[in-house]
Amino acid sequence: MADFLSTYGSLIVSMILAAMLGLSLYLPLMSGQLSLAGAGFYALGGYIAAILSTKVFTTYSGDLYPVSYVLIEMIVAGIAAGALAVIVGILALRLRGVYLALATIAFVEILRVLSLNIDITGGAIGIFGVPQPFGTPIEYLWIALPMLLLSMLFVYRLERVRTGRALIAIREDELAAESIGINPTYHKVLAFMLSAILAGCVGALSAHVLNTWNARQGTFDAAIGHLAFVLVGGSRTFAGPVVGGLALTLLPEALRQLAGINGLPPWLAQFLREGRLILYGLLIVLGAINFPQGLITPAMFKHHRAAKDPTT
Amino acid sequence: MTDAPILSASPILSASSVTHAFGGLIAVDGVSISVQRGEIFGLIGPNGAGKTTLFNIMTGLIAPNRGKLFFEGRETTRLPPYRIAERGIGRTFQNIRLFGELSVLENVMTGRHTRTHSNVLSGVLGLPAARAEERATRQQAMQLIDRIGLTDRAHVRAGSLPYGDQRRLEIVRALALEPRLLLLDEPAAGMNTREKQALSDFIRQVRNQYHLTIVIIEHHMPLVMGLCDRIAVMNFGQLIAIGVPAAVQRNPAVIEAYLGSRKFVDR
Amino acid sequence: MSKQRSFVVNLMVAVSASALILAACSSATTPNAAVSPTTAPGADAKGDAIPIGIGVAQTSNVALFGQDQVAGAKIAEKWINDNGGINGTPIKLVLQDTAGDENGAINAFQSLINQSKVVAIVGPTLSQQAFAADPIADKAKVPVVAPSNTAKGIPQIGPYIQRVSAPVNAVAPNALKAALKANPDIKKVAVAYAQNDAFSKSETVVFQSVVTSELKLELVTVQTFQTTDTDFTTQATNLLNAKVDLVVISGLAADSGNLVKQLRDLGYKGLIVGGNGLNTPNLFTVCKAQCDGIFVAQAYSADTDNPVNKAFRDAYMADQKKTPSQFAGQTFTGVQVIAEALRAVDKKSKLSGMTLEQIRTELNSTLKSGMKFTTPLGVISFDNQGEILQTQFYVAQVKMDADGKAGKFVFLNN
Amino acid sequence: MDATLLLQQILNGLAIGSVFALFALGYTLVFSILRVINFSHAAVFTLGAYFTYALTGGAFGFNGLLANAQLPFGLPFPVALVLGNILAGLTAMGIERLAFKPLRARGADPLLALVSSLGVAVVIVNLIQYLVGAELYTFPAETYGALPPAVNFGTAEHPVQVRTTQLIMFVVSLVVLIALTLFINRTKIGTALRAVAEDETTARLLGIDTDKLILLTFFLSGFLGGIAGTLVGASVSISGPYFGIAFGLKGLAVIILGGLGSIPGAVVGGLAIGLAESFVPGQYVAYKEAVAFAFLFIALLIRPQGLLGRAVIRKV
Repeated sequence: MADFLSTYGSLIVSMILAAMLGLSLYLPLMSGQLSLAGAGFYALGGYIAAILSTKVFTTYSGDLYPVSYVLIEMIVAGIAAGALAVIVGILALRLRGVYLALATIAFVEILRVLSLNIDITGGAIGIFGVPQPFGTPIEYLWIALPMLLLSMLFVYRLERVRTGRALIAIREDELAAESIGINPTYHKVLAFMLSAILAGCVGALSAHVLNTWNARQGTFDAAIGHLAFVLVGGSRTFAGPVVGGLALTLLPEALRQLAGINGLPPWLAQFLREGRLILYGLLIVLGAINFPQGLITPAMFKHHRAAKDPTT
Repeated sequence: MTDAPILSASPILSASSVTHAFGGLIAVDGVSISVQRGEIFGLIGPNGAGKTTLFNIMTGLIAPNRGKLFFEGRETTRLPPYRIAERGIGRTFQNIRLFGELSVLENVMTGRHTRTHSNVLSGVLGLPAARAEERATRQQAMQLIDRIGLTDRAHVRAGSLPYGDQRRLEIVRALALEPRLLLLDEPAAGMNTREKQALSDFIRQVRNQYHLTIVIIEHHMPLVMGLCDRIAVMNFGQLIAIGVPAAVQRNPAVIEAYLGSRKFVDR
Repeated sequence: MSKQRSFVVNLMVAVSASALILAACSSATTPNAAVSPTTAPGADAKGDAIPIGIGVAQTSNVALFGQDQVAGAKIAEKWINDNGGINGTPIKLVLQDTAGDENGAINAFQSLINQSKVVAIVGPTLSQQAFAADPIADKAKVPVVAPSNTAKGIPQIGPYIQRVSAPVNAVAPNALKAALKANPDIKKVAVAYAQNDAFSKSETVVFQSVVTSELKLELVTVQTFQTTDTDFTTQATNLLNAKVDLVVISGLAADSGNLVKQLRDLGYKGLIVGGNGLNTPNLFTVCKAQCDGIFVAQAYSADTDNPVNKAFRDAYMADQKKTPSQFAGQTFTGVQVIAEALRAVDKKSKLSGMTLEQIRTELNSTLKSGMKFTTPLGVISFDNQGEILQTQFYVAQVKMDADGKAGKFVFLNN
Repeated sequence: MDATLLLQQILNGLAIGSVFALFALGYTLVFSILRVINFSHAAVFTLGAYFTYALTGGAFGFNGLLANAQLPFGLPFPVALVLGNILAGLTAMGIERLAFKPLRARGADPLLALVSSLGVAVVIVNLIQYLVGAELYTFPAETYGALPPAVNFGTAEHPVQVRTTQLIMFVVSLVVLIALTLFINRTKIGTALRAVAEDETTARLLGIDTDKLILLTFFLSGFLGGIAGTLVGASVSISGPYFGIAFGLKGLAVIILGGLGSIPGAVVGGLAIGLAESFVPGQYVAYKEAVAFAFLFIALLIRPQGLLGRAVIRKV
């Protein structure tokens, strides 16, 4: 078991981070807004944590970086990302559908080029030597797991209260929502901001998990990856993005491990090693085609909900 | 057979010379209407006469090119739809617009958005005030659902309801925001005679119970004639007649409009 | 699709996913089932091969380098085993693809360290990846020899990190001096670099400071580009308009080659100095005849005169039909120094009697002991921080055949 | 000096802009018919270049499964360009069958096509790498015969140098664009294509075989994308399996800027971004990558439907 955890500690943590990034993209999607800006806020959060931990919070006792500092960084990152999101959101959320998606991609690209050009972000090399609050990667679960559970609980609760219903109403029919008094801009910006806060916090933690941070973290590719988490996992319930994030992060690594199984014919082992991304792509295609609703659909929970609900 | 309308001196809704054009097509052309508090006001006319556009202008979905709108004496001309809803105008749509993935109950609870205030944090954290509000909202919504006999289907996806139930649900969702003015866009479309009668009774009931003013677009003449206190007739974007049902029915311009367009189908 | 079916299908996916995970776990234990974490791999009665990890980018957009690194490593494996292995015990490479990102590097390193139980790792390909993955190896006390991480700060990541890739400030200036020697009239200089590449960014800083501070030349313009760029007309036009006598390019082979090609197409006649990223025959396929005359500072020369390099070069030429690149040479060196340090450790006390931890620690301290290695890079050693102490650097000038089909680096005496 | 620089920048911008336009047209054609963005388009761009390279008799490198492979014949470049990109077009048809049609048949969320086509892109890129490695490939110098490397449009004192490959890029793009416009506006199939783009249901009722038209659209899209890839590959070099990715992103900016689904919009957008990039002043060239997107972001805020897109009327 110890062996397992030391081998897969980083992977498990990155799976959980991915699940949260999926959730972050799911939040605006609750109100029907496909925003890919999350990758930009993720990058921003990472830079904030990397800069704070290497340049500001440099005095602490002991070998390990205090966990409390990490939490402070996450709060700062969340606030900064949330504030930026309000500005970007007010500008961009007038756009709909693909236009919004592309405008947010433009935002991500602009941030990336900016981070390559300004000094504080370290250009292409980025910021390295981000201090470690834990002795082994798996211990990041102390922060990541509660964070995932809390954000899941948050979204679960959100879907069942006034604000969440308003978001879903906007997704289902924006005009009808407006005509019963729901302010769509306010709610879209709110969801966008919540999404940015989560992405910013995840970025802050990721900078520690990765030991380093650079401009390659928040890119178009990353944004599309997050989208795949949601669409493969399912976009109609918060469990979808979580499962999608976990599964799609695990998949290439699981394929890597398959290559290591003893007794495989050499050509197959070689294919699994070097061509595993071919399989990965193929599985994404097949997943999309066979599960147009995503792996997890609300219908899967409805049985339980109907049976348990006393008001029925 | 109609209840006596509770008329007051000042109109609850008034439109003055409202005009709107889509591209070159003038959909609403200088329409001025006043709706009195408490009345059931019919809006009829051939397809494409501009009735729904007028509704959309009244509820802020479309901004008029010219003209002004007043609700309860305050101007609403350029307000966004949600502000107008907050002021107390509820509406339904010609082609039903429910939140299909939400349950019947959730649809009606969402209708109470402007009457509730808990914010995202108090809601998610389940603070006592938010919980109490949520409970009250649920109760009020269930009462409304009771009225249309959907109690046992409260947890069904709204999109999966039969057509007639969806129409009724949409009315109830609009009622949930406690409007003082309710705009119904062809609420009886697709219903059979018996259902239409029941709907007619239901509309009258809610008007009396909640002291509502109702404006209704409807093609089914017996329903309109029986239900409405006053009727306005539109054709090619213009108001061609207004008055009590009997007078409107005899108006030659109205007869001409319906015969001319050959769209006067008694559905 | 009925709800029931979708549920069944979902269930099937869940099951097969867990099967994958299980497979992953089982493979995690099977290969080394007999080896407990505290027993050395060489301790088995049958004298199992000693595993050395190669964690480089075999996929992704840096695979071009990774593939070359794998080629270099494989030649080293064969060469060492043909020469008696580690005093009789063969070595065995374990390859793990890091892909081009940080997470990939971390996962590959974890797998090599914990699962394959390698004694040391050669990798990763990019400096950015090194900043992510090296701390993990360092914490696990597994020696890393970086074959191509030239950014500032790599050996300082920790005591278990060393590199055979000389940092840029050691290599870069030589080429500028060679260019100045070729044309002493150079006054105006322009610099162009790949902005999104960590190495190029470090290198250009060195180039620029040498140009202005050391050589006292006028730096007229600094142009940037991306390694993914293909169209360089803007930069080329800007460079031409600056009317410079020398253009200094820091980038990777593809983009730099394209820049050179477009610059020459548009009529640039001055000299060109290329950074270390241009030090690969891959450059020739891009700018062909127009590569001719580029000065490139090199940490590796295929002409280095020692038997190790000769063996390496011959094997590489037989395999790939071209002269070896610096990437292959440095990766060969990485594997070679690990093997030779292991031999030294084994001579002091038998590897088979040591735990894996002891081997790793001993290996690391032997590497850092100042021990000298005769490698394709010349005679090298490491300082106590893990930085390479390389005695020979080279400046080569590209010499292309008239038809532009083949070319070579001609080494200049400096 | 200033006038020549201006002319120089305009020519540079037009050359690369015309390729952007060509590439973006492929995106926009598919979008106009299916209302989805085909993420595998950039991979087809790459594939077209590889196909053409192979058909000209180019040899592959030492890595990958097909190490040292080379066709026993070498076609002249113009022939290879057409044939290679017919192959690219056929591949795009295959992609439609594999990744788009099954989703349509199930009435799935159009967004899902983003994911399935993304999966296809991952497969293609990695397949290329697995088969022929990550090496760079360059078309032989004699591709364009004995033409000089550059043409001077200015005077001897004030040269305005344009690379021959840029001119060829521009001319070929122009020819293909004109041919496509004629095809769409003057032929029966073109009319049907526009009808489907306008309103698929009505077109189906009118007896148009939309399924066949969708296939044709994918073919055209792949053909155009492949030509764009080949032209860039011939002008510079095929820089490995990820060759098209940067173009993929920029192509998205182009079609959004021009207006989704608008053919003239793709051309205008392509030229606009090409010109905008070439006018980035020397000291700010570091920000060149962001120009297209800053441009896009601002343009969207001012005109949310793109330059030549039709305003989306909210249906009430």
